[in-house]
Amino acid sequence: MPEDAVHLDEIAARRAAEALIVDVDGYEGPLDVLLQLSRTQKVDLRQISVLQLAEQYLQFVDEAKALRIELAADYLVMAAWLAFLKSRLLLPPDPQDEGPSGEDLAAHLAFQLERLQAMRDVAARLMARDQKGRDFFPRGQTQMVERVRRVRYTATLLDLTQAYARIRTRDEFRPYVMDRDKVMTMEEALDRLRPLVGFAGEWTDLSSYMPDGWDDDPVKRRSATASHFAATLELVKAGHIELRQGETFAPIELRAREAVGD
Amino acid sequence: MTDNDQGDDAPRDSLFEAPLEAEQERMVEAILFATAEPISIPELNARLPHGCDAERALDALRRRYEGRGVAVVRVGEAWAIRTAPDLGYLMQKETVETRKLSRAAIEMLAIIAYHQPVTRAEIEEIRGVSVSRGTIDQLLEMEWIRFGRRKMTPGRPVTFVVTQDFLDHFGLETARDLPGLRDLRASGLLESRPPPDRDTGGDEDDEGDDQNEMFED
Amino acid sequence: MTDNDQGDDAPRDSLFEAPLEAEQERMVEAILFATAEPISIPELNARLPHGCDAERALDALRRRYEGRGVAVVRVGEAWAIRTAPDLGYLMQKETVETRKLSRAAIEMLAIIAYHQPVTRAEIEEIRGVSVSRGTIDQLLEMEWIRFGRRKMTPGRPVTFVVTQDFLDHFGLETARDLPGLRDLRASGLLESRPPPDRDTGGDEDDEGDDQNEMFED
Repeated sequence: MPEDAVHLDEIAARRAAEALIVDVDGYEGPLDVLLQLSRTQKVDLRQISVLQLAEQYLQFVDEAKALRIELAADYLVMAAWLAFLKSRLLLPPDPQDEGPSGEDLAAHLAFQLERLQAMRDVAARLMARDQKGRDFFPRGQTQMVERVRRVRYTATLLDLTQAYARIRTRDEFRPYVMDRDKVMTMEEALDRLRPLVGFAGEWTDLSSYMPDGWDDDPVKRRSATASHFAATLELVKAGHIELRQGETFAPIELRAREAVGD
Repeated sequence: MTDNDQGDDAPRDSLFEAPLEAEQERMVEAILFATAEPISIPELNARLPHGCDAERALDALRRRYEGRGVAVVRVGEAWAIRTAPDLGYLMQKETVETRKLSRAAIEMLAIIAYHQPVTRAEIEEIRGVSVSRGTIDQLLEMEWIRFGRRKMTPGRPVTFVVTQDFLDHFGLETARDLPGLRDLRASGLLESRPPPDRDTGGDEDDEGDDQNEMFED
Repeated sequence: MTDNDQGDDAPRDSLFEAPLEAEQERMVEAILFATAEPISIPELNARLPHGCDAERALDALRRRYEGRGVAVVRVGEAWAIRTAPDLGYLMQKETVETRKLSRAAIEMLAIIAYHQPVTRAEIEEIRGVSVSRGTIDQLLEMEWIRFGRRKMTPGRPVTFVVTQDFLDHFGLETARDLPGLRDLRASGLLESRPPPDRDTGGDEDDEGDDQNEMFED
């Protein structure tokens, strides 16, 4: 029914007006209020009358005061600024004044309102998009990617040559020190061999006479080999044993020389 | 012994010869299916055998899945597989309750998305109110926004930009695909326009350049 | 959360007519992709619009994925999409950390490079310290050294030589190109030693032949 409709419209308008005033907390600051007020002009924001808007806002502040609603400082700052803008827009421009014209200020305010409205519009469009977890979905059964850490070693050619030069020159630059604990003298070897060779009835590899513990370290092994070999030569000279070697680098073998003595 | 040697040589060859294209497509398919996160092309190439071309394989894969129940989608500089949006109603069990964003947070998110890189002061200027720390924190925590590089303006303020997660969440290939972006730019509403009572120096241009860079097409 | 609810959310048509088979396949594909757990056929049917045949759709989907990078597989009484077994290796992400070779290793490597083919005992003799098994293994694993021919000396010890990988890494064509080798020799730092590889012949021959075959280059 048309009568009812009109009635409802009026109620809605009154409620909106009340809400506008009472529910200041519902606004996000003066710019938000201005944007709401601008809607009552029912024109494109680009054609908005800033002067009319300023008056609407000032009225809004007055009404809030009448209802003894405490307005935050920034609402009052905006009211003061709009009152200033209003006077600028109404009075003819002062040629002495170097500041921006009332039109410039009004244009900027209109721009701000249009921009804020545009941001609200796109925010709504953004939220209306298909959203992950609501409209489309990622993989449900994900597979862990196993992380394998691999260490890669590297060296430069310089490292290599320097290392080699270091090895080859090490002995030359080292002051001569006898490393007693790694050296076996011929006398020591003789003392070890003398009681042992008597049992060598058959050809036995010289290396089998090496003392325990001298085989691991190459320096010690070399020293022991050399001293034992020298000791066997001494024993040959003394006529206790004989030596033989099959060929170059073949094992050196020794045997007690009792048969000759007989 | 000899057979064995040949067997060892075979995989060696494949180190120098890239797998067939169809095989590369299979590999990209397997990698994308295994994760919920978008994967970048360099990352894909790093995981594929030497000599593969992830970009080409992706292209083939994307065409293969056209019109299917899942789709290969681009998310910023990365790629992911997502269910087709028209089938969302079948996934009630999978629906994730997202934290309700306040109106202020949604507005701020839109401002950051459309104006990025944007400073806190610029957000405040656009909204006409000061930005609450909690709102920024919430968006940062959701990983929908992050800090961008500092502006070359006095004070070198930090900026905010939207993230790959943001693009992923809203099904955007790039920030250029934001709804209505073109119109907003055409109408000049994304230009940084300081109030007329302030000095309008050269700073303005710099800011404009930053923005253009972000949305370069 | 009854079947009825789901039916209401589905497109209107589905209340009266089951979706086309291709569409059912898409649906099953999306559900299998997005579920966190494998899903059984009764469960699938419960989630699909009324009149769908999950078993048949699943069968079609399974055939569609044959030979692809992922496969529709049966897990007990349920179904899931899984990476194709032959592509499992792609699910590893290798991070490579580069470290300098230890001093012992670089020295040993240098000796092998300058003296190859060289036995372990010879390396020990030159370095003046015993060679640790670990260092040899490390160089072998890096494929910078390999076994060369056995020496024709008593015990027929194995020798070590450097590999093509070694030459590639150091940008050398042959080991002869090692810088400073001539300089070192000229300065008397590299005294030539009597070549010990004279054939010894004799009883070890049979065994030796076998081994030569093994280490043939």
